[in-house]
Amino acid sequence: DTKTNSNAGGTKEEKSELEDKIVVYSPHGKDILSKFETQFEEKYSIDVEWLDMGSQEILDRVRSEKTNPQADVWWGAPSTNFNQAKDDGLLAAYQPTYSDSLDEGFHDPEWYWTGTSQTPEVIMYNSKELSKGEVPKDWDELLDPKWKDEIIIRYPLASGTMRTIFSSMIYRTYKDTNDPQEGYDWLTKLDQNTKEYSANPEMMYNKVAKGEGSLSVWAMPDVVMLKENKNYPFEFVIPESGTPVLTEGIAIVEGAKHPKAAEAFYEFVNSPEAAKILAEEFYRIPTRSDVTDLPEWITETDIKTMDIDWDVFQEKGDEWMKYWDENIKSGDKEIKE
Amino acid sequence: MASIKIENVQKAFGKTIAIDHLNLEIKDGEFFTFLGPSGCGKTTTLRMIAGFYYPTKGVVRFGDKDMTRVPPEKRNTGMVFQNYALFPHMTVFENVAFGLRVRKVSSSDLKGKVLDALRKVRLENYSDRQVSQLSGGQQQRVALARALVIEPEILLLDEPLSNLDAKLRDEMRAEILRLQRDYKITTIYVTHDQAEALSMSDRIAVFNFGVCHQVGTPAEIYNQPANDFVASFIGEINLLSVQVKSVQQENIVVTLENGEEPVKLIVHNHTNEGELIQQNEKNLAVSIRPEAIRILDTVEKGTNILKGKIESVQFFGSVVNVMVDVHNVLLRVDVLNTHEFGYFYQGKEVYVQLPEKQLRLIPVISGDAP
Amino acid sequence: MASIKIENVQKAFGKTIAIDHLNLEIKDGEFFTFLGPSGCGKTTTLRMIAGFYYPTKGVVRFGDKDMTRVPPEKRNTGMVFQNYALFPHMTVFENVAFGLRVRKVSSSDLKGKVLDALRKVRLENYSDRQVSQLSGGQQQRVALARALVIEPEILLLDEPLSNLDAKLRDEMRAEILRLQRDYKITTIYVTHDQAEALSMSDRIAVFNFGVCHQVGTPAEIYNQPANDFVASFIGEINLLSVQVKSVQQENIVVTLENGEEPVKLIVHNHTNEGELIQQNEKNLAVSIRPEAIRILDTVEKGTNILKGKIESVQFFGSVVNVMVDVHNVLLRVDVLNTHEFGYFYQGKEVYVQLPEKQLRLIPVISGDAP
Amino acid sequence: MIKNRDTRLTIWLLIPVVLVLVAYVLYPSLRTFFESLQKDGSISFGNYQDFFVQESKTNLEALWNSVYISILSVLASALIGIPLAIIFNRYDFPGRSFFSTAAILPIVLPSLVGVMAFMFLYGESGLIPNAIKDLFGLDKVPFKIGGVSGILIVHAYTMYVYFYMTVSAAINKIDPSLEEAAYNLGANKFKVFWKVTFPLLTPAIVAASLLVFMISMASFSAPFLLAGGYRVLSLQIYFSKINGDMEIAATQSVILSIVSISFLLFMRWYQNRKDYRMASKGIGAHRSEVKNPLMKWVMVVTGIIGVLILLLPHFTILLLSLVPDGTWTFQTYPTVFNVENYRLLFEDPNIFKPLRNSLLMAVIATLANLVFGVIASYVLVKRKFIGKSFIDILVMIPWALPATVIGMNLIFAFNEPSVFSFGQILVGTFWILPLAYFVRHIPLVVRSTNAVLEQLDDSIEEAARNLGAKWFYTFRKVILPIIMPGVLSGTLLAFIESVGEFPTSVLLYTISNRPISIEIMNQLRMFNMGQAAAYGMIQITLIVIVLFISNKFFGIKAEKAL
Ligand SMILES: Nc1ncnc2c1ncn2[C@@H]1O[C@H](COP(=O)(O)OP(=O)(O)OP(=O)(O)O)[C@@H](O)[C@H]1O
Ligand SMILES: Nc1ncnc2c1ncn2[C@@H]1O[C@H](COP(=O)(O)OP(=O)(O)OP(=O)(O)O)[C@@H](O)[C@H]1O
Ligand SMILES: [Mg+2]
Ligand SMILES: [Mg+2]
Repeated sequence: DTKTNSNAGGTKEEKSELEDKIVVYSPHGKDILSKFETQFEEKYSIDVEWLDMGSQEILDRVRSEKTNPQADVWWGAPSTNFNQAKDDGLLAAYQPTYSDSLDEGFHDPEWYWTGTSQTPEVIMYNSKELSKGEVPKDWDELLDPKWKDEIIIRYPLASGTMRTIFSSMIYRTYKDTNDPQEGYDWLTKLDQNTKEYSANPEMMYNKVAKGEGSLSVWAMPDVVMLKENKNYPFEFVIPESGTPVLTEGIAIVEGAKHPKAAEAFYEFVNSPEAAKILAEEFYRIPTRSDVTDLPEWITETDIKTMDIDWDVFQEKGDEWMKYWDENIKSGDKEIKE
Repeated sequence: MASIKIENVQKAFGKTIAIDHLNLEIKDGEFFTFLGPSGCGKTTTLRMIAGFYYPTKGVVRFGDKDMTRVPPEKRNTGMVFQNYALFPHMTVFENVAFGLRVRKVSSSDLKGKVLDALRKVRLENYSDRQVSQLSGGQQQRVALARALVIEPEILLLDEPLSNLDAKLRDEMRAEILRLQRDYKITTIYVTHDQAEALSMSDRIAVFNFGVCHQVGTPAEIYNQPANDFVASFIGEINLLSVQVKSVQQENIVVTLENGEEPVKLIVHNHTNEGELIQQNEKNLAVSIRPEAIRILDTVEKGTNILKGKIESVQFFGSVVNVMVDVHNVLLRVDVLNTHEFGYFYQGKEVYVQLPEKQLRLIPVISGDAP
Repeated sequence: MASIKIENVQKAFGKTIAIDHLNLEIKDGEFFTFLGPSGCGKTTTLRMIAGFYYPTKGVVRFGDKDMTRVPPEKRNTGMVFQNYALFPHMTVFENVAFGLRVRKVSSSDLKGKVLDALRKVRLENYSDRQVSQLSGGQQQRVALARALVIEPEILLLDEPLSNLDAKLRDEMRAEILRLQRDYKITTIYVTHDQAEALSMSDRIAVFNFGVCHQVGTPAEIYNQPANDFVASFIGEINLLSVQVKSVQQENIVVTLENGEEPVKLIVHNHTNEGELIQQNEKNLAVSIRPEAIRILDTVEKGTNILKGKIESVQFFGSVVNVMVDVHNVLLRVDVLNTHEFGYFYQGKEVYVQLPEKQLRLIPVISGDAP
Repeated sequence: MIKNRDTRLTIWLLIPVVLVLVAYVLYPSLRTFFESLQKDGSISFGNYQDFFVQESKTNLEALWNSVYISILSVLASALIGIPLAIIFNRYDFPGRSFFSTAAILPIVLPSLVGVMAFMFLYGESGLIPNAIKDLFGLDKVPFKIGGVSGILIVHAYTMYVYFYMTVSAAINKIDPSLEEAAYNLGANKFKVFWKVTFPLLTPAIVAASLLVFMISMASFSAPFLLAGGYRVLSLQIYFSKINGDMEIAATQSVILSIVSISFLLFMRWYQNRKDYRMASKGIGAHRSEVKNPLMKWVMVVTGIIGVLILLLPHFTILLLSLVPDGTWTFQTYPTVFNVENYRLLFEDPNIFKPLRNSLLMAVIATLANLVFGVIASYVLVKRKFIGKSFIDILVMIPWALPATVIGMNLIFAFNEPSVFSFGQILVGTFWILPLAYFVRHIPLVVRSTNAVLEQLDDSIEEAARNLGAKWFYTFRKVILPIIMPGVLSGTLLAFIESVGEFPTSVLLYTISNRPISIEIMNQLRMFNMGQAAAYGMIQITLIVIVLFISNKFFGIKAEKAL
């Protein structure tokens, strides 16, 4: 059913040049990966091997394997991660056939990566504990003392999502003042309302679901997925003032052992059909402008994108997070509980 | 100090009966020895006195007090274990002080007492040593000091010398005796070494298979053994199966059962021989110690002189052991090493005399009678 | 079978010299014993013969072959270790078969030989047992069988009986002797028990501090000790410091140094006494064995009869040990237990006779001279 | 000549031992150390300076937290392990042998799932607190674990086993006459315990403390999942590495290693200060029969309750594995039970691959451990050579190094070709994980082998040689068979730990060797709690089967390994 895709290079002649195996590193998890593995293998009879782990871990791993790359494709990570990898010379440039259908912000200027989906960050809440009317409508409302000990946050240092949210909060004022202090103050107040920093997302979900806390901030597709697929009592609010929208992308690893097959996979997973499957089954909002018939939750939702210079994020992000970690996060948080 | 009374005591472990109907009285200040082969119940009895085992039946008294179920820490006995059981993590001083500390003796008194005890066992210069740095003999003396310093009423010693070599044993034996006499303490000594038992004890109890066979002074035990087990366990002995022919006022006439033509022996009628015969004891033997037999070069006048031939000669230092074949019975004869070397030799024809006073008629209780 | 020659051997561990200038010759088929106190170098010498140590200097020969540096597995000696060193994971049979398997003996031969060896040590019914299921004495016999089955030229036994109790020891001693005579194998036996050494050996070497003091037959060692160390290590002895007054053909006259007016003693002039005096040995003593002294009730005619008083009496079973104070010198006298009980008692006045032939003049080498 | 021959043999045996230790223990550690000296392209101690003078003191805080948690873990584990060991080895009561075996069950609990099980059991929304709350109609849950208390409880639960095992062994070796002597001198039960029994257990307690301290210093899963933002050094290393700050990670590793090694040396010194060797011959312990029936029932009940508590996490995992995903989200108690998770797992054609990988790698690593352990231990115990204590310390180092550091070391050493990897790059290949498992378990196997070899009388070997056997024959036919049971119990423990190994796996696994623990972690990451638990159950079953078979058919007891 994907035969209509003429760009993917699925013709017989090309196929003969492809390597017989491809290695994918991806944080997308078993469900997505197995699905695309089967489909891709059906189409090309190329053996797909994948390793799923956190995006930050992928960066680390690709870095340690620099002298002896194991992966061909890196699928899924915020663009900031890709930019870092690009700077470290870990990626190979590739301009896909669908390059025309990508907006400016959805690809690297030199085509070291391209975006596959966009991830808006949202305020998420437990719909059993809170009604739609009560919940904060914007970031600043989270600081209201009435939410004290109601907020559970995923420990941000190891999480791309949380880093993005926290960095955006600083960036909102930083872009005018060139001073992160105001943002730090904001985060300090958030810290005062925060009940706990969870070591990993599952823990955070579990705690919010069971009502240990009722609010969190997280990525929209995940919230939808939990609600729809896993029966979690979750709902979300898109902050009125605007929210950072992460671009998740794909890239080919520099020195990949199976470059041709990698390109085939690269094309394959961002074909309109694939994008549609991802949107419908896995709640990912496509980057391509030429995907039609998207589900309602995408078309109905009005997202106000925060205007962000991702280069500043990349440049300052580590420093800000380090500052937060060392100076803002109250040390007794975990002991207190 | 105290006397100990063991009344009708039985001790069973599951189905094995380790001690059966034991009655003993140990007098105040006495040096009393339990003697017997391995597994005969010596340790069990000692541990009942110390309180580590409770008798299955019967009563243990110290003086008149019933102690049967008093826990060990309340008995005020001092025990020296076979392996000394010194506390390896303490110094010599601390080991000896342990019992005093438990008794909350004030620290000034304590020091004096401990050093005094160490002086008594001649270890005053070793008080700061770790016990592992002591030789076996020194360790044993620490164990003794530790037991004595609490001034126990009763001192219990479980084969304290069995790990030592011969020289050290001799020394320690003297040491223990000296200390016991000094402290005048009621002492029970467990051993399976008969020489040790004979040389040290006031009285001895001889055990076998949980039964006490004889209680008496060393000389009584040695010279008037109650039966063939006691006789052969205590030193070497010649046991001759005999049949009683006639009983007279002074003497008893018996014949040797040796398959040949019967040989007549005259046995002095000690007090208990008559009783034995009256009790119609079937299994009787005549016993004589190897050192009591005289070897003669020529036939002399006298009773019980028999002709024989030397089978083998073994040299043991002070004693020479001569085996003499007399009418197909092998007699062991011990003579002092006062003759010239080569005086006795294999094949030499000699006469042996079995003095009638040294011959004793005793009951045979063991299955493999001689 | 082979003779063993140890020529000028020295063995040092770091700075301690365990064996110094040792010369020994052990004859073919001989039962030779190393005797000496703990730490004197017996084991070290034995291990040099077995090949576990190499001499620092000197040569070890079997027959005429220099074996000094031949590895243990090529020496064809059979060793019985003090702790038996049986292989715990093998049955009795496999233990004994081990040496034969190493030698690649065909399995039919092997079975015969092993069973034969087990029969010799009377364990034919135990061949399938695990060694842990055997008693100490049985284990020792397995160790013996294991050493004998390879038909070694030399059998080495390192205190094989020191772990056993007295009764078992006696049995095992007889067993070892019997087997040694059967196999007619050159045997070296290490012990610190003098009674064992005297009763078993053809010849004995007495060691102290890495030096061999005397080599000789048991009787020679006992009756003609080379010096006071040998004399007092082998059995009990009375050593009296004396000064030589005059030397005659037959006799030597000495005086006892006891602080009082000098007491004259007459000593028979054995062969080596004269030499000693000629060599101008300063430290001399007169030795006499306790059993050689006679106790008399009244003064008799004869030489060396002295008046004394009984200090103490100790009963050892066959022997009674009487300590007699003679002119302030304490003499130990052993008499056989043939008198009635109570014949000797503390404080009794007696006469002692020191037979002149039994008195020996010997050099004193130890620091603490008597 | 024979002297030379023996020396030569020693050298031949020593060469492989030294090579392995240098290549896979010393060299990687030095590489890490070298890495830590690099700052801004030049070599200096700058990173260490940063570590200590850093304004915010986060590193110092992490260091302090690690030490603090480790010390508390030692105390908590000791408080559970020592009394249990004493009860089960000193008193005879019905069911004693069952309880004493059950007491080692925590070692079969996979670390990751184990921690999750604890959360589900004792967390704020956990089963136990809520059950109590509902039972007594409370407003709030009466207690909950999390953060430091959570880490501590998990540590105490998983690590008391080390105290239990070492103290059990030691208590059985105490000569009962020592205690009797104390009673005889008038001491009561309390005095006897504190003045005699307890001091004599010192070596065992020291050894266990050492082990627990080092394991908690290195502990990864518990703080990773439980601690939120609580900083411990082993996590800092992981985060530094994830952040790409390799030099910082190396510096932190070196400092963590230094703390652990200092503790090791301190404990060794402490233990050697006094003499605890008992002079006596081996008289077996006799358990006092509990005479007082009340006492007996108290013991039995304590035993049963204890074992139930010990087994609760296992049951929780079983429970979780039976609850389909998405049916236990906001509900206090699960309501739906079926085997859906297992069905999902077994539908995946690749399900057995991680299992196979884990088993295969554990077998490879453990075999290597066995061979290396026996040779190294033989050389260390039975041969004399110069530099023995150095080798001894090298052998112990993998214990002093946290698993994360071992992973780091291996990465630094083998992500470029080196002579020790035969010119290959090992990182990213199958072999790196078996190598890591091997390195981690060197001390375990060598130590347990040392214990048996030390008991093996030299004269056994001499007897064999005296009977004409050459060294190799002797080794094969006599020494090896005798020590094998002891060696195998250590090896079995190493095998079990390898099967569930997580901290080094997470740093080093690749596609070709992904082990069970990583699979479980990935299931967790995709919030498939149920399938993760099902996987956990499979792992537990696997380990229990291995334990059972080795015990039943070969008589090897893992609990005797220490
Ligand atoms: N705790 C116990 N449980 C079962 N049986 C025991 C126990 N203690 C001793 N026995 C048995 O009781 C009998 C007597 O043992 P005991 O220890 O008193 O012997 P012993 O005379 O001291 O021997 P030894 O000279 O070998 O020390 C033996 O048969 C022994 O096996
Ligand atoms: N391997 C060794 N290293 C250092 N010194 C040793 C060694 N073996 C023995 N010695 C020393 O050599 C001396 C002789 O020891 P050896 O073992 O030969 O004594 P022994 O006569 O067999 O004593 P024992 O009767 O106690 O067995 C002792 O002082 C001992 O300490
Ligand atoms: Mg006993
Ligand atoms: Mg020796």
